[in-house]
Amino acid sequence: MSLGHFAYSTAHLIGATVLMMGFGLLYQRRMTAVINTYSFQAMALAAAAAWQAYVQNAPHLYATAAIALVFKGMLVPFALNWLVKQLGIHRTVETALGIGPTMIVGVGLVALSIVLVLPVTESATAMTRENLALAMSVVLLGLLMMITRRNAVTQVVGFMALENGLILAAVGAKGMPLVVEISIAFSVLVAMTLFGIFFFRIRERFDTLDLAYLETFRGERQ
Amino acid sequence: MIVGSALVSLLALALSAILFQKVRIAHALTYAGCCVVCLVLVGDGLNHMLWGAGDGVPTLVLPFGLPWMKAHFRLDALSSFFLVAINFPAALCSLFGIGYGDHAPEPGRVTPLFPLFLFGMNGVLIADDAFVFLVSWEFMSLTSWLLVLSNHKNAEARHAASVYLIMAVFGTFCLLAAFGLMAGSAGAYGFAQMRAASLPPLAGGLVVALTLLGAGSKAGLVPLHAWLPLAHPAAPSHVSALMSGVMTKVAIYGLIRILFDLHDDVGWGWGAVMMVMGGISAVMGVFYALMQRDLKAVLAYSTVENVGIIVIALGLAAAFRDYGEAYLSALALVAALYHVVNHALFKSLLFMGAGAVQMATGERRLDRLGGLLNRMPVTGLTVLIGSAAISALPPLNGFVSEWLVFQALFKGPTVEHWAMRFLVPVVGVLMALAAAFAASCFVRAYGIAFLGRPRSDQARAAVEVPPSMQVAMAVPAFLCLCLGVFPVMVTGFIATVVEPLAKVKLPAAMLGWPWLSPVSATAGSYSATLVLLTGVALMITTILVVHHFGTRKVRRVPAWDCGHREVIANAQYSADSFSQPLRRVFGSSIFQAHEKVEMPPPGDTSPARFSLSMVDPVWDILYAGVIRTVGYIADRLNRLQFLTVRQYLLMMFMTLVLMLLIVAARQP
Amino acid sequence: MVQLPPDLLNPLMWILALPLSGAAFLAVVPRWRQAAWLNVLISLGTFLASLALFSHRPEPGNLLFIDDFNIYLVVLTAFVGFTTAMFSAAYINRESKSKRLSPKHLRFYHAMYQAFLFTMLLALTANNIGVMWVAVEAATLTTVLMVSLYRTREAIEAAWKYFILCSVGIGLALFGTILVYLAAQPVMGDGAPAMAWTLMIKRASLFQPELMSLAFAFLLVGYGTKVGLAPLHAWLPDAHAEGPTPISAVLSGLLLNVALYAILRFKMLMAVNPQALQPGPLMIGMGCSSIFIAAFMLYRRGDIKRLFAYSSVEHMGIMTFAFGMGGPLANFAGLLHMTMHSLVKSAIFFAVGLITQATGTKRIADIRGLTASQPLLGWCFVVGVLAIAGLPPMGIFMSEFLVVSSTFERNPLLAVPVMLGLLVTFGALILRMTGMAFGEPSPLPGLDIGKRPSAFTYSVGMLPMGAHLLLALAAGIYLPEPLVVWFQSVAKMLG
Amino acid sequence: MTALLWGIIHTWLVVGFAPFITGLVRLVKARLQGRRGPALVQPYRDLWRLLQKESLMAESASWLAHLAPYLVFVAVWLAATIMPTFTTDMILTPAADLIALVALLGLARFFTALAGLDVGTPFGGLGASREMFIASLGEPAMLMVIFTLSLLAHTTSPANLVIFVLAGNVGLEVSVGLSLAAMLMVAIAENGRIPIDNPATHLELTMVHEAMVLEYSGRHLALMEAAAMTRLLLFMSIIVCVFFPWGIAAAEASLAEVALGLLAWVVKVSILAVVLAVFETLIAKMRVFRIADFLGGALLLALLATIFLYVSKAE
Repeated sequence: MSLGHFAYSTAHLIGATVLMMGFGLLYQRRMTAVINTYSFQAMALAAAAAWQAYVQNAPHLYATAAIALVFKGMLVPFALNWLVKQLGIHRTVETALGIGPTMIVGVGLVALSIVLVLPVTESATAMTRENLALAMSVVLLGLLMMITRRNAVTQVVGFMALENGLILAAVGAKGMPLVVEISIAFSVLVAMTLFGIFFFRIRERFDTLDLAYLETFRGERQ
Repeated sequence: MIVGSALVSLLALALSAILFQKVRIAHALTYAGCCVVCLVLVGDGLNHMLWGAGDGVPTLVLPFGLPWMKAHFRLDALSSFFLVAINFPAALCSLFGIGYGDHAPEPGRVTPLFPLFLFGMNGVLIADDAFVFLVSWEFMSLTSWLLVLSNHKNAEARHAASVYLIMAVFGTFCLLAAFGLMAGSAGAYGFAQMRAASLPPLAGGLVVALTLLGAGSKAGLVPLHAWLPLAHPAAPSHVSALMSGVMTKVAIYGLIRILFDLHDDVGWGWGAVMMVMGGISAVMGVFYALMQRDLKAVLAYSTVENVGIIVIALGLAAAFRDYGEAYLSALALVAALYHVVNHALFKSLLFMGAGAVQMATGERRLDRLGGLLNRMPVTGLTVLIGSAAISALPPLNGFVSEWLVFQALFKGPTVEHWAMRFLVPVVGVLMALAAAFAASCFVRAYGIAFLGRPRSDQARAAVEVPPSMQVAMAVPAFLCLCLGVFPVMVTGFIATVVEPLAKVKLPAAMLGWPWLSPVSATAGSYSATLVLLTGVALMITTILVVHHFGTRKVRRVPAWDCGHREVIANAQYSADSFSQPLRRVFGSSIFQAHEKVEMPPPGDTSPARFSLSMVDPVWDILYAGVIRTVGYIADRLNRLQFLTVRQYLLMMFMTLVLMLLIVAARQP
Repeated sequence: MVQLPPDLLNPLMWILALPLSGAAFLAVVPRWRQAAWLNVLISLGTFLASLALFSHRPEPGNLLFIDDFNIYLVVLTAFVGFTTAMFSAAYINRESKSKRLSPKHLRFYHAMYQAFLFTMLLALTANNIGVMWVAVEAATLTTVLMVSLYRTREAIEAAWKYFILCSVGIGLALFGTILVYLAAQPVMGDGAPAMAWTLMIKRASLFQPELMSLAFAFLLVGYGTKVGLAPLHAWLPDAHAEGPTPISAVLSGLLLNVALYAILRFKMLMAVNPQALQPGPLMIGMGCSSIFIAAFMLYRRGDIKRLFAYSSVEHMGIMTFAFGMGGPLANFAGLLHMTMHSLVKSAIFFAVGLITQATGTKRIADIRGLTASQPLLGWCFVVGVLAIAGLPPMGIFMSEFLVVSSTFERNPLLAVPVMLGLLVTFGALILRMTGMAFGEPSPLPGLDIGKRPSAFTYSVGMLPMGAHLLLALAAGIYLPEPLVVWFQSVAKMLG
Repeated sequence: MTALLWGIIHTWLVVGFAPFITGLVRLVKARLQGRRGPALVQPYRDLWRLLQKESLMAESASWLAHLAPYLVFVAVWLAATIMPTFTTDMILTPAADLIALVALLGLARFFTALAGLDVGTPFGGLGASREMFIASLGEPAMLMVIFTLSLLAHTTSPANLVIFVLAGNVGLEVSVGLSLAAMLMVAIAENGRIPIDNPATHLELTMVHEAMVLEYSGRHLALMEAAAMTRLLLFMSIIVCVFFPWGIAAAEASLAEVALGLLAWVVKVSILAVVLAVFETLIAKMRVFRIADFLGGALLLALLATIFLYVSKAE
């Protein structure tokens, strides 16, 4: 039926946008750009959620969409920008792995997730399947970002991108309960992360509170 | 069942000892209790061995241990034999402990564990399934470990204890693996099922190898012996006596139980391996003993030697059985068991003697002793008998068992395989060397410690130990003589034990009155009784003749010593100087024995210093190697402790990707 | 959300309500002394309520349920929670003397303790895999807050590491959960039924095998991080080492079990699905790597709490290995090991807490001769370590015997790495323990801070340890018949 | 009945005849060295004189020092009674075999060494240490010889061994030759003859056996000397009876045969004594640490003997 097809292509389109944003995050070199890309991704996610709410006519997904739009799309980026100012974090992104290689690995991850999801044809609606492939790619890309970016804020962004992937998968899953609770739970996590960064004054590294301290720590240097 | 109740009472004793450890008399009472319980066990064992054959083999099942398996106990001829062989020395050690217990560094750490140790050992003997066996085995190690730790303030003792426990657990794991293989895929851990089961050759070989590793490490076979000379001397002497004289026998029991009862198709090749291991253990053990300066260390190393001799006999038995020589195999087993009894007797006797010396002088170093025979007559006499017995001198018991082993060994070439035929003489040489070394080792130990002039004030001030301890030493000394003079009494009993294992009936004439002629009527015989009687007759004649024709006057004079009288006691031959020739000849190559004499420059009045260094090749190669390896890996892995969160995330990511790849790989 | 069964007689309701309300209540109790004792009382109540489950087992609702498997974990959790609360009362008493914790912190601590118990019990009793996930995540958050209690740089560092690693892990676990839902949804239809475990297990054989395999990969990594399987274990040693000791005890004794429980629930779903990936080999692999890495890590530890944290990693590895082997015997062994490890390891942490308070240090090198300076404590410590090292007659020997023997039944070669790992671990533990428990005693500065503990506090501190060790000893000698039957039925469930 | 008779005669014979052999060796050596030398009966005179003298005992000596000479002498004597000399039909031969014989000699050595250590003088210790050192190589060599013979004759009992050899079952075998050589070397070492030890030395540091009995005098010394003489005779008769058993009377032999056997034994032993004397005059004493090589060689020869036995058995 036409709506089904249309619904599918639209959902696919939005999901693809989210994925593109994920790549964008890996690609950006400047902090502000990273944060903006993230907010775009969040908004795309909101759109996806809303669309799914409409298609599955599951009203509670609108709540998810709202959370994504308001909290992730606006508050968090704002908070991040504020943090960057407050803590005087470098404006450029520190990479542990160069932009190019990171992109290549990312493509590999996307390929992997597609390979993994492809055989899931029988009885699963194609919609779920494509959605799943996209979501898994986003998750893996987020994790990749956490690993390859040194800067605290970029790593938080990576974590949140990962979470976006999760929500994407969740909203895509037809009639899945608890999606709202889950997105709320995650928002709490994110809030705690930001709070922690601010409270513990994590400037450059996610790794440790104080680089020089790392060696002497852990009571193991007898 | 008497045994059960006896064991329970041991537990009760331990508990009371823990509760009342402040009360001084409690210690003595505990030991007395242990002594009684052990004697009861001896009685029960004898009863089962002599008259128990009629009313079948008593078994017992208790609802302990693994729920669906329960705990099985069984008291067959072998068990009851070892019950006797182990609990009798144990009773003596307990008796000794009554007087000696308080002289342990911290009696509170010894007395409660003593009965528990006995409990563990007896548990091994009556176990009838793998779980009970291993639990008791481990319990035995555990308690003896704590006993070794009883003087924990001393760093060597701590080191010894750790090495000991780790080796013990290694052994247990090997045994566990052996049982696991025997139980097979059915998971049949009862001994009965194991007897029934038959294994594929590979698994069978593994079982033998693992058993040798497991029980061998407990018995102290070279190269698994390293812990033994550290741990045995570190414990209080009556415990050392238990560990050396008794616990090693429990290990031998495990060996026999597994290789001759549960899994009784051991290839002659494995028998040969056992013979070689035994031979090497015998020679190396006694050679180490010959080099020791600590009285108890000498005894501990000589335990390695005697275990070696026992294992030689067992190996022979296995090889003979594999070649269908059931009768010779039985003979070798008899020899082994006889030596088990003998060693249990004289080794505990000697350790008790060492304990008495330590109590009287507070010294264990040979070079600080001397002249004790005049000051401690009873100890001196009993230890002399013990030393003569362990040196395999007629008419004492040590000789009988070694004679039997030799007789069995000389029949070795009946195993018609060139390897065996060339092996037997080599093992023969090793064993002969061991016997000869043992003699000089104990001449050295006894001569330096008990004869000559005192080398220290403590030795000069030594006094005889209390009567209870004297009795505890006198009884085994007397038995060493009896078992040497009337071996036929014992061999008969042992035959009844061996026959079910070797599945052959031993003709009574071979091991019977008046003389042992085990192989055949003409192939050599020994009648200790006749020899002794003749000897006595000759002795009487000699005395009569000499005293009739000669004078009986004796005058006490200062030692002549070729004219120049030596007043300094330390000018006597010391332990090191006694062993110097053998050390020069054998030690320099194997043990890198290195003597250094530092002469002071002319005009300097400081004394010349003699220093001696020796290394234990086994330790250097095997143990140090293992320690290095573990340390290396630990250092490499230890970096994981000091990574950054990002790197940890990376590890996580890698794991995830790996998993996903696996999933992807197994997709159509 | 959680609509509880109506009747107030349902013990399940009490089990969850008591700690939840307790958390809220303790958050406002001003005086920490009362708070400590209230904490004990509430935990006791929870424990009694959990005992009531035996007599009256509620019907599985669509959010909560009790079956053979989780009932004994619930009881175990409640019990250890109770004993730990007792110990913590004594421990906190001493800590406050040494002025390390302000009353504000203590109030927070007690509230969090109950909240933590609540989340764990919820995770155990949740019938909905989503709810289970939420509970585990909440458990993470509460423990993070408790680990950072001391506000030292080490504590914050450890908490931070714990927080980040486990959040990511949790995220992956959620993805796995979603995948499971997707696999189930075509069969079970939309909505809650497709997440209700009791319903899923009935028809799990029809689920999409590919999605299930994919899901299990994510779940194993995700929840495995919380179980502390190497190489995902990085957070565990520091979290154990830097938090207050009672928290280390419940972390090792309970939280790890809960995470493993989650994995097992999904393994059961996998097991009934023939086409799906066999979870066994993956778990065996993770188990072996944990055993090995932990075994060698033990040798270079200088911090007593990290030492035993790594030993926890090793033991979780053994359990994972056992459950990976599968089969009634191995599963039995795994369950027994779970129980024994919870009891013994928490007992050891109790001992460690008292030791560190007495000696005033966590450095192994500075602790000597405990059996001489503090006989009772020292000997309990020795017994505990011997038990955890797997010596009889304690229960862990039995479970390890079963693990190894079951491996021999399946595949003797697999037994080699396990036994090797066990031996290496044993060596490390014995060497460290000999150094700490024996030899010339070291001075006990810790006892001079404030006055020595009153006899009452002392016994309250010692009692839980003694109880745990006695239970382990009893289990090692004699397992009561009903317990066995029960374990066996669970083992059958686990397939 | 005859067995008992021969046994008793034999028992006294070995003791009574031993000093004569020693005297013979001394005399021949003296003659070879161009001295007149003592009379053949000199050893008897010495023993008698020593018996008459009172015994001096060091203050530091224990009762062991008193006991040792008797034990040592009796042990050696007992060993000597076990080894059949002129007839195999003796009451005691089944009572013990060659292994027991070696062990009895070991007993004697054990107590000699202890006696050497008892007084607590450096020389005693030196003697004991070296004696045990020599024995620890000599004894295994002797056991290996016995092993070879027992493999050959399937018995370790001397009488049966002699019977077996007399029956001519043993051809001219390499292994027998090798074991004979080994046996000779062991005999030299065990009796403290040149080149191992010099019974006539008076330079303390070169002594082994003499150093141990240094403190003895009077009847104790007499017993020790008698023991040494008996041991020499014992080893000689082992050699002659096992390797050259011709003339030894079998069981229920006639009186004449026994007398012949007796004569044959005396002659053989005397010849061996002369050979020994010649050998000793020809050779020089070796350093203590060379002894290891000497006896190691003996051990090796004995081992080779067994191996050759298999080789010859093989084809």
